[in-house]
Amino acid sequence: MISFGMSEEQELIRDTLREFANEAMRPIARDCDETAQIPQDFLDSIWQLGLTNTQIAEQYGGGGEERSPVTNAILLEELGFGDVALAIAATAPNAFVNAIVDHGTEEQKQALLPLFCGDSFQVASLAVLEHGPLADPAAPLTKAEPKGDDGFVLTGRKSWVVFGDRASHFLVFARNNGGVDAFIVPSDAEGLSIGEPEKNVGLRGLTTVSIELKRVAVGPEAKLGGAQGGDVRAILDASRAAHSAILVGACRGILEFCVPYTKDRVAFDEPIAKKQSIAFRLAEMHIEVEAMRWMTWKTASHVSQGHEDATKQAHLTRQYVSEKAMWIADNGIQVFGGHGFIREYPVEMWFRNVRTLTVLEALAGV
Amino acid sequence: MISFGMSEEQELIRDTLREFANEAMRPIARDCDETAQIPQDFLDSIWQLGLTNTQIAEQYGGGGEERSPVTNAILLEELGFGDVALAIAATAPNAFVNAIVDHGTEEQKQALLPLFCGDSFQVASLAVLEHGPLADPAAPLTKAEPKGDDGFVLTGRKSWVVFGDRASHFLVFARNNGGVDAFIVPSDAEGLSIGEPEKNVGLRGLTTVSIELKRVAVGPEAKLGGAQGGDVRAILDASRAAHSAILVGACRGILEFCVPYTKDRVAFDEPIAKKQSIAFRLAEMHIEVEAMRWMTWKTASHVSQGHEDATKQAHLTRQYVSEKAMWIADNGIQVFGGHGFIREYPVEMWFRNVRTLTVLEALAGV
Amino acid sequence: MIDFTLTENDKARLAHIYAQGEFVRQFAREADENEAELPPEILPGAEEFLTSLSHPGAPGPEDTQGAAMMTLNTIAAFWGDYSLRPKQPGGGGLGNAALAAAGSDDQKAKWSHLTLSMAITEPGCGSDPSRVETSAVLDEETDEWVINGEKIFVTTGIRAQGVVLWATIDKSAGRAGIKSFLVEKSAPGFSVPGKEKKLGIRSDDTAVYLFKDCRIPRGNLLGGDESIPKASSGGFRGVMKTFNMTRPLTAAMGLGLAKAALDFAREELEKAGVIVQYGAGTAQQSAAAERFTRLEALYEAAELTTLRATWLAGDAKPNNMESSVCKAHAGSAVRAITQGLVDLLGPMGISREHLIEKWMRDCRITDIYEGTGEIQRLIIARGLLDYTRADLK
Amino acid sequence: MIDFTLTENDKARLAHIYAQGEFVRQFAREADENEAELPPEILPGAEEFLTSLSHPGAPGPEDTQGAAMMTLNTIAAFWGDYSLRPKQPGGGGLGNAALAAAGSDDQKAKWSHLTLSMAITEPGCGSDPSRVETSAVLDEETDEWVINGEKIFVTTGIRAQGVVLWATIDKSAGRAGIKSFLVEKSAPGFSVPGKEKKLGIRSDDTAVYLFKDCRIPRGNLLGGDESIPKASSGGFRGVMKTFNMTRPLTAAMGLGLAKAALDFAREELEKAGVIVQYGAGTAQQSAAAERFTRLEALYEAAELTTLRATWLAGDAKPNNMESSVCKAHAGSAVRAITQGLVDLLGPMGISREHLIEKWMRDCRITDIYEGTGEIQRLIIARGLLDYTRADLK
Repeated sequence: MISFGMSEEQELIRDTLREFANEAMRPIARDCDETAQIPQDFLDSIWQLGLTNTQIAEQYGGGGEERSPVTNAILLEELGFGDVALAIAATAPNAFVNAIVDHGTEEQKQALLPLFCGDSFQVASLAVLEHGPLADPAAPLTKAEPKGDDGFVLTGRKSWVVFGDRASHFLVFARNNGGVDAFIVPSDAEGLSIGEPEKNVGLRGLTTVSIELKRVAVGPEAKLGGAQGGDVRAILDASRAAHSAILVGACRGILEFCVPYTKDRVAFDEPIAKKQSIAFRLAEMHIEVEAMRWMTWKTASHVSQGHEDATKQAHLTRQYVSEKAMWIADNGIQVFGGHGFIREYPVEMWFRNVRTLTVLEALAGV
Repeated sequence: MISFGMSEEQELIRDTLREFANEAMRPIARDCDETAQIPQDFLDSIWQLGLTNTQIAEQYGGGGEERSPVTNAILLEELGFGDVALAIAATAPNAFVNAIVDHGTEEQKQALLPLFCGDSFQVASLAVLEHGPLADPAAPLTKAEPKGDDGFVLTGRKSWVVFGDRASHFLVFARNNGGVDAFIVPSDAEGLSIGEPEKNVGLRGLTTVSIELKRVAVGPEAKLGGAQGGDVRAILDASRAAHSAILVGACRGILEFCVPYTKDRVAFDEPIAKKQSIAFRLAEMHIEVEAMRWMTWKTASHVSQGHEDATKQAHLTRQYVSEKAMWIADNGIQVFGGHGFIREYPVEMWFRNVRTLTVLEALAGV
Repeated sequence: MIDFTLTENDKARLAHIYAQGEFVRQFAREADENEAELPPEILPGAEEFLTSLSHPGAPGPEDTQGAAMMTLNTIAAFWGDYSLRPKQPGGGGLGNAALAAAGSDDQKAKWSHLTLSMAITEPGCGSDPSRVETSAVLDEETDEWVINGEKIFVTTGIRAQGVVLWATIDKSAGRAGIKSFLVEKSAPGFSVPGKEKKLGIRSDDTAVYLFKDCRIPRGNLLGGDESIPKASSGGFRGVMKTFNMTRPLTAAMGLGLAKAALDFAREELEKAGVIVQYGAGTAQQSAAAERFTRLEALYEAAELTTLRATWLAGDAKPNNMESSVCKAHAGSAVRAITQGLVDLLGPMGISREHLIEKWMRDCRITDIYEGTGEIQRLIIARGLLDYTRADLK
Repeated sequence: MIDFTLTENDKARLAHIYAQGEFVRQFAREADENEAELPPEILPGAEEFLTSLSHPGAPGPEDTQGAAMMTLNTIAAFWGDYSLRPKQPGGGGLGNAALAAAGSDDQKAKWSHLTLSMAITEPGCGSDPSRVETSAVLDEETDEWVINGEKIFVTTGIRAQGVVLWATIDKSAGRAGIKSFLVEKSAPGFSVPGKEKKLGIRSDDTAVYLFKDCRIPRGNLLGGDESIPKASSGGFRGVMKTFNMTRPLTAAMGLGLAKAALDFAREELEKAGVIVQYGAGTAQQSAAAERFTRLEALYEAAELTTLRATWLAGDAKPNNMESSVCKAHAGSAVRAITQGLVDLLGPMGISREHLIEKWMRDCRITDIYEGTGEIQRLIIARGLLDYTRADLK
């Protein structure tokens, strides 16, 4: 049944996070960008909101609230509205936790989920992306050599690992027998080395690192989902929905910031908002923010239902949302003219953040 | 030396053809479209202009004037401004003649060129295109079986053969030993059958047909360029320059037709030209007509010089010009609103013609 | 609950319409070439066929509801062909949507079995309805409205049995004076002097209407409200709100054609060995596949904005912005999709051997009628900026 | 004769600049991260290098001439890096182009060895120069202009030795009252209180200029014409015509960066096994190759419109429309090219390990300074429609 009807709970969550975004994220976003760090205070405060632990089942120590990817998409839109780098930082543990919840064996759940039910910010990271032109997260160069009962030996290099400097575990995507599997690797595994923080054009506040795996041996139980493996495609699909949701929020933020500026800014004797080239661009931004949101909701819904078209939907949504989000961010600068180019205004930062997130995958999940 | 300087002769040719376009083409274009035919009078009058015969060398009976592809591009822009279907009809013999001049053996020139030096309209046609999705003119399915000294046997089906119903010869592109060659085939060759006129969305006045080759035997002398073959890539490159030039003219025509309309048409108390959404669109059309023209000139110039980048330039130009021409034709309709959709105004016809020409190749040459 | 899955019943009902659409397609080329509507009676078995089309089974409580389902039905019907539209006996015209949105219960009961066209545009006014010159003057003696004026671009104007007409009852009141009236074809002084030749939807007649001292009963004013509010937009808003349903349905019509083009292109690409690798990166994708998925994504997005607008209407929520959003979005999308697919397929795309060139022509009207894309963007921008019509035009 | 081939001498001169550009690139990242200009003297061998850069050999009569060659030189220099620009000793600033276009011979002789910035924008005026508030009042007693006002977004504003400044000599005259003046940094009352932090061209300083009773000699009015024409645009046109050379060169700067990005991406794609098949149909092309060629074609088109505008200038033909055409075209093109390539390359594109993300940031200014893309389109539309500034704004 086609329905866009939010539940009361979803509306409540949206409102709560919207307030949080305005009060706890917007004010610190520029500082995080310039100083290339996120205050521990912020991570603590987001942890108090319980985005991670409340949705882990009670038997593993969590809140046991039902986790709906659609609800998470609604929530991520608000966080993305606050700040993209902070949104990813805030929900970084979820990408890992969700993968375990959805695809882990009972043993993996028991071993890992309780780590995320404590009182303080705890993170483990997806290690999916790699360097090199046209790098495809679904076709990693990192490889896993099966060693029978001894498990696997992992070799390769992963980049853009969020909070890789403080993660307890990594979920490493690697080629295995022609397919792709994900492996749970503790950060202190022998042969695993963690690089210096990477420098990216956007999301400068967010720490990402490269990790190098030199013949890292893991047991057979390290493979996500056990013998039959986890559905790595589904993890990537979920990540696409999550990134899209964050981008919807970021773009809504850009539009909302443009509106009052264009009404105030005068050129040729009238507010620039009265010029169709500006007014129509705002209309176009609004049209696309709406379209992006419904694409994202549909993808999240399909992912959550394991719909046969989930991968297709995630593919189309990622393609569409990336293109439109970048169009909006780029035009945000143009609407502001010279002010769009200087760091006194946030639009240039949003441009960098959007461009960065649109080319990365698997930093966040729903 | 980079130069955009037209010679006096080029300016004269441009002015002459511009007048011809306004006086002999514009007035009959809609009628040709509705009745699906081009009057013989028109073909006769264009023949009198000598577009074909003047540039054939004197030794073959022609005018012996130097043929510059850049000059031809200038000329085709004006004809395209007049009407796309008529422009192709007018220069249809040239595509064939140019191929013989540029790539034919001495024997081929002696045998064929004199045919085009008479007093009345004479046509032979390129047979390049084929039906089927993603059909690629450079990779035809029609094949030539080499039979040693006996020549070749041609088998296949060609479509969109301009004036195929009255052509004396066809230049048939066919696979030959992994490569592609062009073969001169008389229209009365055994095994060659000519189909009914095709129905296309645009260029409705222009007769195109399919021809079927059922084991058509031709001698070794039928192969363009003799033993070493002709450069079929160069023929396609030249065709891309020619089509682009016609499209530049068509698009300039659309823009020039929009300008007075937008100044006359009133909505919300002022001419729609004063609305930035319209005014900026006209500006964009002008920008693109300019860009398309210089791309076309550069390609024609490179093709004429046998420049190493000629194929690349032709590829980029075709891609660019197709996209922008279609954008302009589509927006021509939008600027006219409801009037753009009815056949009382020419913009809907221009839309169909432009869309048709942008997906076809090798109807014209420079 | 937010959900985007069709129930089995939804699917069955839609499959029914798609099957009928496929049946109708065999007549599509002929109708286009002849520029004439196919009378329903020439369709073999049309009687049963049309009835079942109009009543594809009732939805259960778990099924997709009313307005959103109407969007999907419309897409399915137009996927068949544009020429299917006027084949529906009674209803199905744009005027019917206006009647449904703005008519009184009595009026609905009286006229909804008729096919009603909608007449807004005049020779001197395109997308600016405030320039309407057609007048309606009340003759108190006979209790009749006397209508004078000319309307152009009246879709389904020949076949329609009546029209929802925009006319001003007080030109000095500007937009507030504009009202809509229901005029049956039989009304004295109503003539149809001409029919437009068009780029597309050639099987659908587009008429010119002339009203010369045309008299209709007083009760034919839609909604029955004869007052002219002082605020400049009050009365007009009543007229405009009929657009909140016609806009999404117009969008849906275009989307049906675009979907037909996508399905055709997908099949042809597969014949050429092009298979879309969903989920794969750029390195694994062919140029043709990537171009196709871009257009497919555009379709998905436009369909969702349209569903959103109608879902709100079905939920009795305001959808003024949303109906303009979906109309603007679908209007651009169907242009890009059909023109892009013709380009992608290459030469075969422009041949009248296939229907895709026709779908490209047909759906070009989507961004023009029922308010151009430019008008929709004006409406959206005003909403965003909290500007009046005078502030931004 | 129409020709698009570089002579051997053209190629040699350009190769020289490209080689120097390649050398400069090693400092590009550092200059970006430190947001400071690299003083020329820190470059090893900079003395000789810079001299040779300024004089890359004289063109022969068969070679590409003056202004068109300047475009290619600029593209080559910026292909190296944006931070190369202010490294040229003397000249090279936007004000220098203004001096060349509008200065008297005496003025050119006196000042062209200085690096001159150009100051137009004020806090209250962006792309609308008629709102200039900075005033110049003639003190007849001392024969000096007295200047008061504030300018922002002054490119190369810190390093420049002087500025070409826009100020009004009669506010009541509107645009006709606006004149340009040459002010050296040493002028009393001229201060540089701040420097902007920016998205890109971070190695290039962008300053705030303050003028408080700043006095300059009467002869510093550019072109020397103190009259205010009655027609509203005469005097202003003199100021505006300096744009007819600065606009194409600004376009060329952006194109140099875009070309660098294209060359980098082509190499990286080849590493990933993506080879562009020029001449091949869609079926033979990979998605990555097609995306690349689209951006490459866009570059080609923008380079040609820019060459066209400067070729006209070099031929002493009017190029007002053409300089707006190339600025508008290149402004959009470089956005699309660099952002599209970053997208195409994937994750590596956003890493500061490579320069492509910097080129994307740097060239984002192209569509903003020296008149935004919107202003250029206004100018073009006015030209097409034969509208005045009052008719279309």
